[in-house]
Amino acid sequence: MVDRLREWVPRLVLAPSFLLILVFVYGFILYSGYLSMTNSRMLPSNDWIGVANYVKLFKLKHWNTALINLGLFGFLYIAISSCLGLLLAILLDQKIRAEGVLRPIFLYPMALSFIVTGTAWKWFLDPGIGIEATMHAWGWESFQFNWIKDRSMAIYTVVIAAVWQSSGFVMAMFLAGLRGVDTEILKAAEMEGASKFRIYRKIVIPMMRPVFLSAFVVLAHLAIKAYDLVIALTGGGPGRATELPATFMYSYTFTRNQMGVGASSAIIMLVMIFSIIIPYLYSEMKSGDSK
Amino acid sequence: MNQSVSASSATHGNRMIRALIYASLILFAIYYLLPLYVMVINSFKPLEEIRGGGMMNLPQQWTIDSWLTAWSSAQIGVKPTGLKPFFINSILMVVPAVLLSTFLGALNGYVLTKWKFRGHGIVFGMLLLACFIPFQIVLIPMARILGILDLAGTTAGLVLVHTVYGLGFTTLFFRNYYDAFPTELVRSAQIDGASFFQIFRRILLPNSAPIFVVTIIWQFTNIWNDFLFGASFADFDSIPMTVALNNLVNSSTGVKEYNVHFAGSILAALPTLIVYIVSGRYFVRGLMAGSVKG
Amino acid sequence: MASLTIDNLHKSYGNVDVLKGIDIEIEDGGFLVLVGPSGCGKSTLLNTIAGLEDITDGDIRIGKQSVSGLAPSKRDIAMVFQSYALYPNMTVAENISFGMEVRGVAKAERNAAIERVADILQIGQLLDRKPAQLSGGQRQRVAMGRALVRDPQVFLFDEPLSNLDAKLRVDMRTEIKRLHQRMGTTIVYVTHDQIEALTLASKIAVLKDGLLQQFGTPAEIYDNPVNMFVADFMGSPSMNLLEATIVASDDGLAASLATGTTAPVLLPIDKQENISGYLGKSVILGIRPEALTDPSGADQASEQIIERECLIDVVEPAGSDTFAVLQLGGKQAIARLRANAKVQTGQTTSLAFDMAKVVFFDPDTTNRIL
Amino acid sequence: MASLTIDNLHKSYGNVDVLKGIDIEIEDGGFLVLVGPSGCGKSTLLNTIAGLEDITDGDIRIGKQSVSGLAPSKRDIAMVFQSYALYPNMTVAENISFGMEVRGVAKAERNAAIERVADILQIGQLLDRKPAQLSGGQRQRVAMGRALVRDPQVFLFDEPLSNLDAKLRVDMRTEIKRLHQRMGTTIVYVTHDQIEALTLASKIAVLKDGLLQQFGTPAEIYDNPVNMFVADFMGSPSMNLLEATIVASDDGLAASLATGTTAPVLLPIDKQENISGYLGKSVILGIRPEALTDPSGADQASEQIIERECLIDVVEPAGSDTFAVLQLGGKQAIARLRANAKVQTGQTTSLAFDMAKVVFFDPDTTNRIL
Amino acid sequence: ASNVEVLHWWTSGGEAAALKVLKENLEGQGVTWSDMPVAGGGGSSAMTALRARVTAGNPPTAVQMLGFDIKDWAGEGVLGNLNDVASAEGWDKVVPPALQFFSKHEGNWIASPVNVHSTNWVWINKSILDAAGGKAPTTWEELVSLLDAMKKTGVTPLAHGGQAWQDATIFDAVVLSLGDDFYKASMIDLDPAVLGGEKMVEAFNRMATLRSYVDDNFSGRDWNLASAMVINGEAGMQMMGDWAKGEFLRAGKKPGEDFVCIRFPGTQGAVTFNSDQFVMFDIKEGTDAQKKMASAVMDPAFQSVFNVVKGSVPARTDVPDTDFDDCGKKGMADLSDAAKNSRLFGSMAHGHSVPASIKNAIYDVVTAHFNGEYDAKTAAKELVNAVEAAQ
Ligand SMILES: Nc1ncnc2c1ncn2[C@@H]1O[C@H](COP(=O)(O)OP(=O)(O)OP(=O)(O)O)[C@@H](O)[C@H]1O
Ligand SMILES: Nc1ncnc2c1ncn2[C@@H]1O[C@H](COP(=O)(O)OP(=O)(O)OP(=O)(O)O)[C@@H](O)[C@H]1O
Ligand SMILES: [Mg+2]
Ligand SMILES: [Mg+2]
Repeated sequence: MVDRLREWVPRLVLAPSFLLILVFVYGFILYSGYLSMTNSRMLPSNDWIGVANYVKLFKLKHWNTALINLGLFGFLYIAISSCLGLLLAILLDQKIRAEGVLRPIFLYPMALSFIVTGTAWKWFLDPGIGIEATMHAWGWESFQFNWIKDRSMAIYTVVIAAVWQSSGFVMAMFLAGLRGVDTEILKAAEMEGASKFRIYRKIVIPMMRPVFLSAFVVLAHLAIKAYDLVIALTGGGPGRATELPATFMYSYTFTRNQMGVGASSAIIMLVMIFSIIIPYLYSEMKSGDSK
Repeated sequence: MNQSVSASSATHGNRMIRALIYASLILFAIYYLLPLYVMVINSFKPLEEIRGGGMMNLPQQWTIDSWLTAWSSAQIGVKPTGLKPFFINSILMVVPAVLLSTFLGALNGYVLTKWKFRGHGIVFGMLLLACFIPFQIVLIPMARILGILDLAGTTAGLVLVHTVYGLGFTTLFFRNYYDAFPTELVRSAQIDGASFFQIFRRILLPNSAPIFVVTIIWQFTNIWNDFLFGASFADFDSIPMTVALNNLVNSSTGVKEYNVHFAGSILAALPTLIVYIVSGRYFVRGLMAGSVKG
Repeated sequence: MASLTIDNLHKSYGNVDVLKGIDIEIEDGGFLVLVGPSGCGKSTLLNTIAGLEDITDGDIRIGKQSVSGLAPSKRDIAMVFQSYALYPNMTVAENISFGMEVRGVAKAERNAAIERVADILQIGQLLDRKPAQLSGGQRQRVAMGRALVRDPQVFLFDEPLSNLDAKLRVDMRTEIKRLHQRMGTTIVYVTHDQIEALTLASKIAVLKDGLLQQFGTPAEIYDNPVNMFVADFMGSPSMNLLEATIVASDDGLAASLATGTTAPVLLPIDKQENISGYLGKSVILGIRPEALTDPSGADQASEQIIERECLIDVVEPAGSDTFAVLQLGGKQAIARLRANAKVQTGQTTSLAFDMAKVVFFDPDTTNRIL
Repeated sequence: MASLTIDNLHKSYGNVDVLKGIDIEIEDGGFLVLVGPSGCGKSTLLNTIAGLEDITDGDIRIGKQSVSGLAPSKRDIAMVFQSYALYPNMTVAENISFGMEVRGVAKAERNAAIERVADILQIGQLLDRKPAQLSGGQRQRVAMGRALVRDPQVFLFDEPLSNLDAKLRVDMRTEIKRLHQRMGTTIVYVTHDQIEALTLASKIAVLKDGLLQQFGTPAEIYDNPVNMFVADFMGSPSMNLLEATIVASDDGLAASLATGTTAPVLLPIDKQENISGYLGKSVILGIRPEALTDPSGADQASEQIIERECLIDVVEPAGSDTFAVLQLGGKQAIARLRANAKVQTGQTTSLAFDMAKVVFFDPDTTNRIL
Repeated sequence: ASNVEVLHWWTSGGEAAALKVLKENLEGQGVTWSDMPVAGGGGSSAMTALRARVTAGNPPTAVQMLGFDIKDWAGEGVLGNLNDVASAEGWDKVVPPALQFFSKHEGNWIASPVNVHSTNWVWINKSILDAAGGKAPTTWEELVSLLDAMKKTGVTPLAHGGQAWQDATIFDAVVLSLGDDFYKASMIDLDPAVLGGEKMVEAFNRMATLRSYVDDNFSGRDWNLASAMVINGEAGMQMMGDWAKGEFLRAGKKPGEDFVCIRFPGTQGAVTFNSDQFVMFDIKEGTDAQKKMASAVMDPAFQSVFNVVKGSVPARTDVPDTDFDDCGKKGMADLSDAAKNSRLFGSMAHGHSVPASIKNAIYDVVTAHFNGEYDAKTAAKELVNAVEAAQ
C-alpha cells in the first residue's frame, strides 16, 4: 500500500506542472485553433466561418513579407549568433587575461530588454544622428550606413541588434562546452602537429554538436518571440519591410480588430515552429537516451 | 578544463596572433558596449544638448538630474512618482515567480531523470515544446482564466503566468543537470530509507547550486524584462517596472525627455545587469555543469 | 543476519530480458560473489535484491520473508556502491548517520553509532571532513561505514574496490574479509577482480547474459569449472584452453597437443571413464598456468607430474613469477614459472604438466567432459 | 628509434615544484616504465618529453638532439593517452590518418598506412566506425594504431590500459610487449599496475614526489630495492616489511622477529658484512610473500630455506595460490602458499623462509642495509 | 469611498499634469483615483490591456479611448450609460455633432469627450520662413514653392517621421486639401470609385511631391525628433497635429515669433480631428463615481485647464478661450467654425473616420507608397483592394 503510493509520488509531483502546461499551452493552442475558424474581431466570438481566415491570410501581402522575413531573420540570426558566439568563446578560451572583464561585457545585453535598448539601437543605427553622423563629424565623410532606413536592408539591422543581444549568451554556452572538452584529445591533436586552427575546425567544433543544438533551441525560441525588438527598432518599418509573424499576429489580433485572422496566423506560425522543433527534440532525446 | 587548446601557446605562440586576438576581442567589446555607452552618456546630458544632436558625443555639461527624475519624480501616469514604487511591484512579482518556477523545474527534472515512468519522454517533450509558444496567442484565453481564478489584475496572477511559461526552460535545465547527477546517490539514499522528498531536499538540492544559478539568472532576466504580460494582466496596484518604464518612454503625444528615458532604462535594467555581472562566472560554470544542453 | 534465497528471478527492461531465471541460495553469514562479463546483469541482480528495481518474475527471500514489493529501506539491507555514492554535501559523520536521521533515531544514539563504526574502520579523525577532502581509500571506508552502521541482515557490495589502485585494493580486500569474519553478516558482492572473488567468496555465482553458469565454492569454480566459459572467465591469467586429440597410447588414453614446430606433445590421461568416448576426436584440454610450470617449481604433492620439452615463445618476468608463452594446441599457452626460472625466448625447456589439474571440455557443447 | 636522455629535469607550476631534477637515460629500443604514487609527476614527466609542457630547467634529448623548445609535432614522438583521446567525430580510419592528413601526406599513401596498422592490430573491420561504437579494448587498439602509424622515434604511453578490465588488460599487455619486440621502438610507459611494469619494462624508474627513487631493470627493482619506499611500492601483494632485532646466535647473526603469541622467530643471516653493525639494534626485514611459503612449494634451487612454525591468522585461497596472513614482527605478514596447501585459520603450520631473498633496511633512513 | 480606476496612455509630463487636474477635481468630490497608465503605440498597448481586462471580467472603471474604438466597444455591449448626466448637463448642446457621433451609441451617451485635437496643422520655423520669402502658404502651389525656396536655403524643407501614423496624418491633410467632398467620400464613406479614382491618384502624387522634400533619414523617426528639427532650424516645417505645439513651447519658442502655425494649405476652414474621450464600462459598483467622473470631464473649467496644458482644444464649444495662446485660440475658432459649417471631419489617421481594421489597411497602402513601394496609380488601386479586404 505504502509502496504503491511511492510509485505514484513522482507522477503526482509532475502532475501540477503537466496540467498547467496542458491547459495553458496546449489548451490555449487549441483555443486559438478554434478562434482562427471564427469571425472573431475585437473579442472572441463563436461565429464559425471555417477556413475563411486562412484564405484571407494568405492573400495578405504582409503575411508573406512576414514569413519571408522570419525565414531570413531567423536563419541569419541563428547562424550569425552561433558563429559569433563560437568565435568569441574560442577567442576567450585562449587564456585571455581579461576574461573576467570581457565575459560580462559580452553577456550583459541578454540582461536588458529591448524596451530598454531599442531606442539606443535606433539612434545608433540612424544615419542622421548615429554612427554615420558621428563618422561624418569625425571626418570620414564617405562613410555610409543607412540600412535602417532602407526597405531592403532594414531587416538586417534587426539581425544586428538581435545578434548583439543574444550572441553573448551563446558565447557562454560554447565557452562551457569548450572547457568541457577532454584535454587529452587536444594534446593528442597537438602532438600530431595539427595547427590550432585545424584543431578547432576538425576536432573541437565538431565536438560542439550538442552545444550547437542547445544554442539552436534558445535562439529559435528567441527568434520566434522577437516582438519587442522589431517594435522598438523599426516599428515594422520602413513601410512594412520588417514585419515578422509575431508583430503581424499582434497587430491583427489587437490593433486591427481582426482576431480571427490573427489567430490563424498564430496557428500557421505554430505549425511551422513545431515542424522544425519537434524533429530536433526527437533526435536530441534519442541520442540522449542511447548515451 | 583548466587546460585550453592554447596550452603551449606561450611556447610556440606567436605574438602577432595574440595581439590579433586581443584586438578582435576589444573590437567586439566595443560592439557590445556601444548601445550602453549611448544610453549612459545621454542620460547625463541635459535635454537641450540631446536635441542639439551628437548622440555619440560626451556631455558638455554633466548632470544627474535625469537619474533623480527617473527614479523618484518622473511622471508615470498621473502621479510624479518616478520608477521607485514599481520597483517594489516587480520584486514582488519576480521573486516568487522565479522561485516557484525554478523549484517546480527542479522537481520536474528530478522526476524525469531519477524516477522515470512510462511516458516520461512525452511529458518532457510537451514541457519543452511549451518554450516555443508565442506569448501573443495566450493573452486572451489567459485573461479569461485569470478572471475565473479571480486572479485578474493581481500580482499573484502575474506570478502564475510567469511560472507557467517558465516551466519549460527550468525543467529543461534541471533535467539536463540531473541527468548527469549520479543515480547511485539516489539509490543509496533510498536504501538509507529517505523518502522521495527527503532525497530531493537532502541529496539533490544541496548539490544543485550551479544549475540553480543558471536557471535563476535565466528566469529572473526573462520575467523582469517582460512587458506583454505585465501590461495585460496587471492592475493599477501591481504594475511592474517594465510597464512603468514603457509609460515613461513611450508616451505618444507628449514631450520626450530622452535623458530621463535612458536613465530610467538603465535603472530598470539594473537588477538584471547586476545579477549577470555578479554571477557571470558561476553562470558559465553552471552551464558547464548542465552539460550545456540547454 | 539471514539467509538469502533468489528463486527463478526474471527481470526485463521493456522487452529486453536482463535476468532470465536466476536461482541462488546463500546461507546465513555466507559471502556470495557475483562475477561475469560486463553487462551480464550483476548490478541488476544486486539492485533487485536491494529493491531498487522491480522484479518481473520470481521471488527474493531474506531469511524466510519474501521481500518482493518491499521498499529498499524496509528490506534491512545495506549497500556499498562502486562510486561510493557519498553525499557530497554532508560530512563523513553526516553521511554515516543520514539513514538513522531519516529514520528518526535520537541524536545521542546516532553519535554512539557513528563512533562505533568509526572505531571499527579507523576513520575517527575524518568525521568532520567532506567527501571531496578524502582520498580514494578513505572514501571507500566511509562508504563501508555507512553500510556497517545499519547493522543489516544483508550487505550488498557493487564493485566496491574497483576505483582503488592495486595496492589499496589488496589492503581493503583483506579488511573486508576480516570484517565479514567478525560481523558474520550475509554478503552479496559484485566484482570484476578474480582474486577478490576467489579470496572473499564462500560461494561464487558466475553469470553470463543473465543466465547462471555455475554456482559453487571458489575451489569448485576454479578447479572444476562446468564449462569453458567459466574456465576461461575465472582466474588470471586465464586457464589455457588448448585443442587436443584423444589418442590411444601404451599407457591407455592420451591427449595429443600440436606444437608450433616440434612433434606433438602427448599427455597420458589417468581418469578414463568418460573421455574414452572421445577416442580419435578433438577435445579442449584445460590447464591452468600454475599447473604448467618449471619442474623444480611443480607441486611436490601431486602424483601426476609429467615433464615435456617445450619451445618458449615469449618470456615475461613479473617479479614474483615469470610467465612463459608457448605454442600449444594451436594456441598461445601461458606457463607460470618461478621468478628465477632459467628460461629464455626461443629456447626449448622442460615444463611440468600437473595432470591432476587438467580438465577436458567438449568443443561443441563447451561443457566439461569429466 | 633513438635513445632518450633526461638530464636534471626540473618542472614547476608557479611555485610548486613537480619535478625536482630527474636523470634518466634509456637506450635506443629500450622500454622505460615510470611508476610512482598518484601525483608524483609521472604524467608531467611524460608531457615534458612530449613537449606538451615547458620545462623549467634541465634538458631532454632524443637521440643526440635536444628537443627543449621544439613543438610536440616536431619531436617525432607518438603518445597514447589513458582516455585514448580518440577524436569522437572521426571514424577509426580518420583518427589514425589525421596526423598524416595534417602533414599533407597523399591519400593513397595514407590508405596504405592505415591498412598496414589495421593489419598489425587486427582492426581492419572497425575502420569505418566512430569511437562511440567501439568497446574499450577496441578503442585502446585504435589509440595504439594512431601512435603506430607515425612510426616515431619514441612512443609515450600514459596508463594506456588502466581503463580496461582485468582480462583485457592482460591480453593488451602481451600485445604491447609483442609490438615492442617487433618494432623495437623506444617506449616510455606510465602505469599503476605492478605486473605491467615488471613484465614490460627493460628499465623501471620509480618516482616519488618528483624525485627519482630508483632506476634499474625490473629484477633490480624487484629484488634489490634501494629503500623501503621502492620495496613497498613494487610488487603485489607488497613485500612484507617486518620489524626485527639483530641478535647473535649459534650460527652467527640472526634476525629475531616477534610473533603474536609464541616465542620470537629466529632467522639466521648468512651475508653478514654490513648487518653486523646493527647487532642488538632494530632493523626492518623485508621478505616478499612468495619467499615465505609452504615447505613443499619452496624454491628447490634456493640454498637458504629455513623452516619455522608459524600461527596462521587468516587464510585467503585465491585459486592459483593461497595467501596466509600471520602475525610477524608486529605486522601482518602475507605468505604466498600453493593453492592446495593445507593450512587453516588459527592453526600453526610450518613455513619456509627463503633467506636468499631477504633484504634489510635501516629503520631511520629507510635505506637498504645490505 | 467610491473609486475610479482609469486606464489611459497619458503618461508624459504635460499630459499627466493635465490629467491630474481631473484627478484632484474628483478627489474633491470624494472619489479616489486609481491610475492605470499603459503607454505605447498611440494607445494600442492600452487597448490590448483593456481587452485582456475585459476578457478577465475585470474592466477598469473608465478608459481613455479614441474614435471608432469607442463604437466597437459599445457594439460589444460592455459600456455603461451616461444619459442621466448628459441630459442634466445639456451635453447635446455644447458638444459638436461630429464628436457626438463617437460619444453616443444607439442614441445613448456612452462617453464624455475631453478634447479635440486637430490634425491638419503645419508648423513652420519663422526664421526659415522669413529667409524663404516670408509668406505663409495658403494653396498647394504656394506650399510647393515655399518648400522649394526653403530647399534653396539649404535646410530640409519638410521634417517628417516615417511611421505609418505620421504618413497617414499628412495623407489626411492632402486628401482634405483636394476637397471636403473628396475627403468624405473616400475617407469616411469609403466609396470604392473615389478611393480608386483620378483624384486619389492626384492625392498620392502630392504625397510623392511632399516626400521629395523630406530628408532620407525620415523613416522610423519619432515625431518629436522631427519637431526638434524644426525647432533647431534644421528643417523648415512639420505637418503634425496640435500636440506638436508642446514641443515648441517646451523648447522656449513663442508662437508667432519663433514659429507659426497654419492650417494645411487648401484646408483652411476645415478641420480633421481626433478626440480623446472617457468611456465608462458597465460595472456593478461605482456607477456613481463614474457619473461624477463623466461630469468632471465635461466641466468647462477642467476642459480649459486641461487643453491649455495638452495643446488641444476643448470638446465643448462653450469654453472661453482666454487662457489659450494664439495657436490655441485659432484652433478653437477653427473648430467652432468648422462645426458650424459642417466642415469638421474625423481624422482617418487617428481612427475617427473608419474602424481600426480599415484604418490600418489604409496605413499599409499610404506607407508603402510613401516609401516608394507603389507609384500613385498602383497605390490608388491597392487602396481599393486593401479597404475591401479589411471590411
Ligand atoms: N534501465 C535500463 N534499461 C534498459 N536496459 C538496462 C537498464 N539498466 C541496465 N540495462 C541493461 O541490462 C544489462 C545488464 O546491466 P548491468 O548493469 O546489470 O550489468 P553488469 O553486469 O553490472 O555490468 P558491469 O560489469 O558493466 O557493471 C545491460 O545489457 C544493460 O544494458
Ligand atoms: N597545470 C598544473 N598546475 C599546477 N599543478 C599541477 C598542474 N598539473 C599537475 N600539477 C600537479 O603536479 C603534480 C604531478 O601531477 P601528475 O599529473 O604528473 O601526477 P601523476 O604522477 O601523473 O599522477 P596520476 O598517477 O594520478 O596520474 C600533482 O601534484 C599535480 O597536482
Ligand atoms: Mg555493474
Ligand atoms: Mg597521470
